[in-house]
Amino acid sequence: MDKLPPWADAVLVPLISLLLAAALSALVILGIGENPVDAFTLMVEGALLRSAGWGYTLYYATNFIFTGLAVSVAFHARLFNIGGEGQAMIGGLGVALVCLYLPWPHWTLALVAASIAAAIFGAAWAFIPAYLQAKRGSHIVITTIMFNFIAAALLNYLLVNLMKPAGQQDPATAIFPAATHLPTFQDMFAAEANPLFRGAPGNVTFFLAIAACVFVWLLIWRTRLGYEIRALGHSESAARYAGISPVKTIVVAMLISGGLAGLMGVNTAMGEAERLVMNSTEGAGFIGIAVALMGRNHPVGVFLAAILFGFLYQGGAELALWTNIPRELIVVIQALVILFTGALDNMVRIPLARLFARGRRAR
Amino acid sequence: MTDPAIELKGISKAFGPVQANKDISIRVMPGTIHGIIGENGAGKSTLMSILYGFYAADAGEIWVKGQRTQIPDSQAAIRAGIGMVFQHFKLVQNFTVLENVILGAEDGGLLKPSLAKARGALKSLAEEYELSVDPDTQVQHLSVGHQQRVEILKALYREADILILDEPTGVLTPAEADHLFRILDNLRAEGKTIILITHKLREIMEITDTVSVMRRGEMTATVKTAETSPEELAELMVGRKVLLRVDKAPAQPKAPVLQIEDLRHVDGQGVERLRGISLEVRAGEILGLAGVAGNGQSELLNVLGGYADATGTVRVNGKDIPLSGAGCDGMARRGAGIAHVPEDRQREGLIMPYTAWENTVFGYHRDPAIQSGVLMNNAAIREEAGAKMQRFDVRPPNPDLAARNFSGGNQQKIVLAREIERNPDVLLIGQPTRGVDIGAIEFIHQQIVRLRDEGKAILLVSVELDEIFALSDRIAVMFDGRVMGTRDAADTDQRELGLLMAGITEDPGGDAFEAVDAALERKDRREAVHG
Amino acid sequence: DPALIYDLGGKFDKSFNEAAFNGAEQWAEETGGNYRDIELQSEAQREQALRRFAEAGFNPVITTGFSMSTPIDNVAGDYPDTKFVTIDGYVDPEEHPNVKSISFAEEQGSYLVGMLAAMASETGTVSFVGGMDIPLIRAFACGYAQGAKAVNEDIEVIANMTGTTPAAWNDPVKGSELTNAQISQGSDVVFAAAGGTGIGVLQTAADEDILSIGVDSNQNHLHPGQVLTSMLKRVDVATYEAMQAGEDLDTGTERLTLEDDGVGYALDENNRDLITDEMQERVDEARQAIIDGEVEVHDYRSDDSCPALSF
Amino acid sequence: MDFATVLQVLDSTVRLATPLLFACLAGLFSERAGVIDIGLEGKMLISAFFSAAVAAATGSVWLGLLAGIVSSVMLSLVHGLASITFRGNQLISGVAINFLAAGLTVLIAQDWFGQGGRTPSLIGQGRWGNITLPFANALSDVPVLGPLYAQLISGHSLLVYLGLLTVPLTWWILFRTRFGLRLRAVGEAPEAVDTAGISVTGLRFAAVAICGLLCGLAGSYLATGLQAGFVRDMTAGRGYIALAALIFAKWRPWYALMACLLFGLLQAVALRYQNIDLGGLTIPVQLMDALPYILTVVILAGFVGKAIPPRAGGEPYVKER
Ligand SMILES: Nc1ncnc2c1ncn2[C@@H]1O[C@H](COP(=O)(O)OP(=O)(O)OP(=O)(O)O)[C@@H](O)[C@H]1O
Ligand SMILES: Nc1ncnc2c1ncn2[C@@H]1O[C@H](COP(=O)(O)OP(=O)(O)OP(=O)(O)O)[C@@H](O)[C@H]1O
Ligand SMILES: [Mg+2]
Ligand SMILES: [Mg+2]
Repeated sequence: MDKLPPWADAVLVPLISLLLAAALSALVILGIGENPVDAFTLMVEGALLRSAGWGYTLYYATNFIFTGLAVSVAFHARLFNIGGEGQAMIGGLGVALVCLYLPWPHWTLALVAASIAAAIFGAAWAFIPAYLQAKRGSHIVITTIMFNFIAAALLNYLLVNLMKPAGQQDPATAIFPAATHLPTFQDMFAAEANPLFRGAPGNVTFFLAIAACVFVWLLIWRTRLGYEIRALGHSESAARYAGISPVKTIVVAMLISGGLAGLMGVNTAMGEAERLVMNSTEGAGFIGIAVALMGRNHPVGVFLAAILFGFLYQGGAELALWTNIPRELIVVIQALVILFTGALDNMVRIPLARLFARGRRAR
Repeated sequence: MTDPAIELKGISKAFGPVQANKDISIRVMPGTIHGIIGENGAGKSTLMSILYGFYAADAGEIWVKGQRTQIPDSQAAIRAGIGMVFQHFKLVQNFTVLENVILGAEDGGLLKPSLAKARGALKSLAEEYELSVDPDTQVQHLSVGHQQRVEILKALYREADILILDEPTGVLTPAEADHLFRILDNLRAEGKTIILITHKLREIMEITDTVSVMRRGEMTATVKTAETSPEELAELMVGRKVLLRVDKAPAQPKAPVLQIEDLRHVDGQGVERLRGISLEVRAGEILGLAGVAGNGQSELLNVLGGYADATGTVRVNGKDIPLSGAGCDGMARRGAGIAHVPEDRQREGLIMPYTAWENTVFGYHRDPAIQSGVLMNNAAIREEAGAKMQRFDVRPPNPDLAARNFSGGNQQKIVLAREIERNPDVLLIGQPTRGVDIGAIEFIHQQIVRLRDEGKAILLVSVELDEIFALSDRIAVMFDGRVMGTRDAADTDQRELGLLMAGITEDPGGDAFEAVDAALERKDRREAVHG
Repeated sequence: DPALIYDLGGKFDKSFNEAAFNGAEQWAEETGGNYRDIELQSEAQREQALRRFAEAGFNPVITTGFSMSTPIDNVAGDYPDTKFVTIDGYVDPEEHPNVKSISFAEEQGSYLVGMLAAMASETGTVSFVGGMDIPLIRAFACGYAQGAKAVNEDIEVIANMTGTTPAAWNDPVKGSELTNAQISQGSDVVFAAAGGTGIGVLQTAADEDILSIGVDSNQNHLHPGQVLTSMLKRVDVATYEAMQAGEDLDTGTERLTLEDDGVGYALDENNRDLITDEMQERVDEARQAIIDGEVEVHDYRSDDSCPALSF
Repeated sequence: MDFATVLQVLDSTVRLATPLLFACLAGLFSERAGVIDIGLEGKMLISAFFSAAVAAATGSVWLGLLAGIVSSVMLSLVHGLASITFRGNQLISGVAINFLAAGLTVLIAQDWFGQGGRTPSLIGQGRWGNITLPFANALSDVPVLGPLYAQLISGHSLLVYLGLLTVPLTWWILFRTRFGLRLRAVGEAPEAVDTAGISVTGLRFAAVAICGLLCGLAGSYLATGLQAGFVRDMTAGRGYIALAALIFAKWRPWYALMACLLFGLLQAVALRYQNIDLGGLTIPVQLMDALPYILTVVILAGFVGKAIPPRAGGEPYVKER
C-alpha cells in the first residue's frame, strides 16, 4: 500500500472524512425537509460566534476530553474501555460525597479533593473489569458495558434512597455548599463593561482537562509506565519477555483510564449542576470512544476532537432551540462523524495515498 | 524440445517506492527442481506470490506449459496446476488435516462426501510419496514438519504438478529436512516441477537441478547446479566474497557461570515440558543446545529468561535465582546478569511498531541510568541507539525507523546489539540466524564468537545443526524435556546427534533417518492425545 | 411571545410533555399567537434554553418537569422582567417573585381511578406499572392503592416499577412483561404511569383481555372499549392558561387538584360502556368528598411513605 | 412458588429469549467469520422501526418483516464496507452503527408519523398472531403436561418457533456444509481461505449479510411480535446482552440457545420479583434490575473464564506471505 506523509495522515484524512460526514448529514437534513446551509449557519453562530456559545462548547468539550483521554489510555494497552459512562457516573458520586459531607473553606481545596475523589471512584469502578480481564480473560468490552448498567442502578439506589433530600422529587442530591462553587468562565473573564460567557457552564475544570492532556502525553510517551503500556498493547508476548507484567499493566492502565473518566464528574457535578443528578453523563462515555479515535489516541488529537464534538453538541442545542429539527439529528451527525473518521478512514486514505504517490512520481 | 513448465517474461512489481521485482525472466523445465536464492528482501517471495496469483504484477507475462496464462488470483493458479507452500503455513489450526485439505476443493455443498473422497485420496498420496499424516488430527497438534506435509498434500490433492516452496526448511530439523527432500525427490521422479526458495546453499547443492540468484529485485544469474559451487553462489548473492565457515580459536573455558540442576517446568495445559534438566555453562564457552523443535529448548530459554515458572535450581556465579513468584521476571534476570536473545525476534524480542531507538532499551527501560527524574531520557537513549546501530552495522542505521521496517537480519542485529552491549555474564541465544541471509549470518556469528572470547558464558539454541556445529564448543541434545547427552563438538557428528535428537541413545545401525522419523511420529501422536 | 421547554422525555411522550404541547397548540390555534418550543437533549441545556429564551424576549417561559426547578432557581434572578413557569417543579416564591410553580395532586386523580379499578375488578386484584422509580411515580401508585382499598378493603394491589434509569420511560417490552406477570398473579385491571412503557402495558392488557388505565392525557382511544379510563393530569390546561395570561401572569405557587379540575379521570365514548352509572356515582361522590376535605388522600411525597402500599 | 407461576415465568423466558437468540446467532455468524459486531443493537433497532413502520402503513406484518430485514442488512453492509472492504476498526464501526440507528429511527419516525419517534400502534394483520399448536386446547386439562404444552410450548408467534429452528439450522450450516467450513475457516485463518482460492471478502460479506438478516428477525419480533409498534430505543441493551450470551456460548449454536434462555430467565425473574423481602431485609428493586448485568459479569468471570474467540476476529484481512 502506498504511504501518506504523516501530516496528511494526521490532518488531511480526518478533515476529508469530516467533510464527507458533513455532506451526508446535509443530505439527511434535506431529507427531513430542512435547509442544511441555514442549519449549519445556525450551529456556527450559536456555538462559535458568541462567547456564551464558546462557554457551552468548551463545557461539553471538557467532558469529552476526559472520556476521550480515558478511552485512549486504555487503547494504548489494547483495552477497549466502553465503561467511561459508568466510571464518570461513579466519579460524580465521589465529587458529591466530598462536596456535601466535608466542609470546605475555599473552592481550590474543594477542587483538589473532589478531583482526587472523582479519580479514585472512577478508577475503582474500572478495577473489577480490569482485574477480570487481566486474571480471568473476561472480555473487557462486555464487562465494562455491564458495569455501565450496574453503575446506573447503583447511583439510582443511592440518589433515591439515601442522598436525596427529604421532600425533593428529583433523584438528585442537595445543592453543594456555595464554598465549592467553581469559577465559571464568566466569573473569570467577564468584566462590568464586557459581559463575557454569560450564564455558560464552562468553568475552571476545562483547565484541569488541559492539564490531564499534558499528563497523559507525558505518561504515555515519556514515562516507563507509558512505555510499558504501549509495549503491552503492541505485543503481549514481547512484554512478557521483557519482564513487564501483563496483569499489573492492564490493571494500572485501566485504573488510570477509569480515573480520567471519573474526573468528568468534577465538570458535570461540581462545575455545572452543583449537585449530582441521575443522568449527568449523558453518553459522554461513548462519545469518548469517537473522540479518542478521531484524535488518533494522542492528547492533542483528543483535545481537538473533543472541541469538535463540543461544537456539535452546542450547535445541535442551538438548532433545536430555533428550528423544528428533532434533537436526534445530532445523534445521526455524531454517528456519521464516528463512522467516517473512525471506521471508514481508509476509504479516504487509500485514494489519497494513491494521489500522493502519483504526485511524487510526476515530480 | 518440451515447453518449460513455467516461463516468466519481464515481471516487474513495485510496492510504493520499493521496486521488489525488476524485469524478471525465468524458465523452469518440467520434472526439475529449480532453486532460487538471494538476500533478504531480494524479491524472491514477491516473485512467487505473483506466480501464485497472490499479488498482481505491474508488467510481464506468465506462461504455464507453453500457454500464456493470466493468474489474477490463487484460484487461477490452482487451475493452472500450481501449488504453493508458503514460508508461514496457511493452515486452519483448529481444523483437522482432512478439513484443511478439502478447504476450497470440496465437491458439492455438503461436507460428508468431500471428506470421504479426500480420506481415500490422502491414503494413496501418502503411500505414493511417503507423505503420511493422521487425517483426523487437528493441525495445531502436529509438529512443524508434519504441518508442512499437510501443505504439500493440499497442493497435491488439488492435482498441482508445479509446486513452489518458500523457505521450507527454515523451521525444520535436519531429519525433517532430509525427509522433505526425499519427498521432493519422489515428486520429481513422478514428473512434477518444483521451485525451491532457500537461504541454505547446502540444500541448493544437494537437491536442485538449476539455480537462479536474485539481488535487489533483479535476476542476476541462472546456472546449472552441477556447474557451480557454494562460494560462487554466495558471491553472486551478496556481491562480495563471503566467509562460509566460522573462524574461531579453540575455547578457553574458565569457572562455571550458569549452573542448572534438576529444572522442571509444567506448561499451561499441565504437560511437563522440562523433566529435570541439569547443565553447566562455563565462562568463555558456547554450549550449543540441539534438538527437534518442541522438545523443551524453547521452554528452557523461557524459564532461564524469567517468563516461565519452574522448580529446581539455577545459579549464576554461584548465586541462586528465583524460579517463580516475585523476582522472577525478565527484568530481574537482566539485573542478575542474564541477557537473552529470544527465539522469535518479532513476537518477543522487538516491539515491531516501536522505533529502533525505543527497542534498544526494551527490557532495560527501567534502568535508572536512562531516566531523568520520573521521565525517560529519550534524547540520550536515541543518541546512544544511533551509535549502537553503527557499531552493529544495522542497515539503514536510522534510529527513528520502526522495527517492522527493518529486514529480518537487521532486526536480529538490533536485538543482539541491545543484549550484548549490556555486558552480561550469561547470554542466552535462541535461533540467532533464522531466516537471515548469509551476509548477516556471517556478521552475527562473528559477534557471538567475539563474546565468547571476552569470557561470557553462552547458551545457544538452534534447530540448525550446521550452526550448532559451527559455533559450539560443547553440544547438549534435548529430547522430550530431557538432556539426552552432552558431547564435545570436536568428538561428535551429525549422525550421532541426529539419533540423540530422536531420543535414541544406542546407534541402531542402518538407516538412521527411518528411526528418527518413527520416533518423531510417536511423539506427534502423544501430543495429539494431550491436546 | 411565550416559549415552552419540554423535559428530556420529549414533546411526543404521549404523557405530560405532550399534554403541554397540546395546550400550547390549542392556544396558538385559538388566539393565532406564536410560540417557540424546544426539546432538551442534555442536562446542561436546561439553563441554556431558559437564558436564550429570556434573552430573546420570550415571556413567559414555560417549562415542564420537576427537573427544571433548580435551573430556574439559578436563572430567574438574572432576568427579573421575564416570567418563568415550572410545571411539576417548585421554586421559592419569596426568593424569585417572577416564577410560578404549578404542581398537581396526582394522588387524588390516582385515587379516583383506583376506585374505578377496584369496582371493575372481578378477581380482587388490581395492579400498577410505573416508569422510572421516583417519588412522583410512587405518588401515583400510592393514590391508586388508596382508592382501590377504599372500595374494597381486601383488594390486592400489585405495584411494579419498570426500572431505575431513564430508559424505564421507554421500555414497552418490559412494560408488557410486567403486565403479563401481573395478570398471572390475578390482576384484571392495570394502571400504567410509565410514559412510553405504558404503551406496552395497555397493549398487553388489550391482548390479554383485561382492563387498563391510561395516564396524563386521555388514552382511552388507544384501545377503545378496553381502556377503563385515564388518569388525567391537565398539563395542557396549565400551559394554555399560562400562555393566555402572557406577560401578566400571576406568579407564586399553584397546586392543581380535583377541585379545579387539574386532575381527574377521563370519560368519553370509548369507555362509556365500561363505567356503569353506579361506578360513576361512587367516584363522583368520592371526588366531592376529597374536595370538601372529608377524605384525605395521602401524598407519598409528603413523607416518603405510603399507608396503602409498600414498595 | 406454584406451578402456574413457574409456567408463567418460563413462558415469559421464551418470549424474552427469542430476540436475544436471533441476535446471538447473528453475532455468531459474523464473529465466526472474523467480523466482530457490537452493532447488533443498532441493527435490531432499525429493523424494529422499519418492520413496525411498514406494517403500520401496509397492514401486513410480512411486508414489515421484509422491510425490517432489508434495513438491517443495509446496516450490515455498511459495517461490511467499513470493516471488510476498507479494513476499518470493527468496534468503532459497530459503535457508529448503534448511534446511527438510534438517531435515524427517531428522526424518520418523527418525519413520517409525527408521534415523537414512535410508530402508530399495530393492529390486526400488522402483528404476529400467536399460533396455537394442534391439540393445545384439548390437552390443556391433562395434569402437568397439559398446561406445559398448552401454555409454554404452544401459543407463541411464528418467529419464536422460527428462532428455535434457527439453532439446529445454524449448527447444520456451520458444521455440515461447505459454506460452513469456509465460514469457520475465514474466521480462524483467512490467509488459508485466500490461498485456497476462495474470496475472503465474499465469505465475510455473506456472513455479515446473514447477521443482518437475523438481526432483522430479532428487531421485527421485538416490534411486531412481542410489541405492537416501535418506540425509541426499544432494544434497551438487548444487543449487548446477546453479545455476552455469544461469549458465554463460546460461539456455538446449541450453547447459544442455552445462554439466551438463561438470560431470558434472568430477565423474567427480575421482572417478576422486584422487591424481594427476606424477612426484614428488602432487596431493593435496583439490585433486581441490575441482576442480569451482575450475573453476566459473574458468569463471564466464573464459568466461562477465557473464552477463546475465533482467532482472526476483529482483524481486517491484509494479504501477507
Ligand atoms: N506487502 C508489501 N508491501 C510493501 N513492500 C513489500 C511487500 N512485500 C514485499 N515488499 C518489498 O519487496 C521487497 C522484496 O521482498 P520479498 O519478500 O519478495 O523478498 P525475499 O527475497 O522473499 O526476502 P526474504 O529472503 O527475506 O524472504 C522487499 O524489499 C520489500 O521492501
Ligand atoms: N509491509 C511492508 N512494508 C514495507 N516494507 C516491508 C514490508 N514487509 C516487508 N518489508 C521489507 O521487506 C524486507 C524483507 O522482508 P521480509 O518480511 O521478507 O523479511 P525477512 O527478512 O524475510 O524476515 P523473515 O525472517 O521473517 O522472513 C525488509 O527490508 C522489510 O523492511
Ligand atoms: Mg521471502
Ligand atoms: Mg522472508
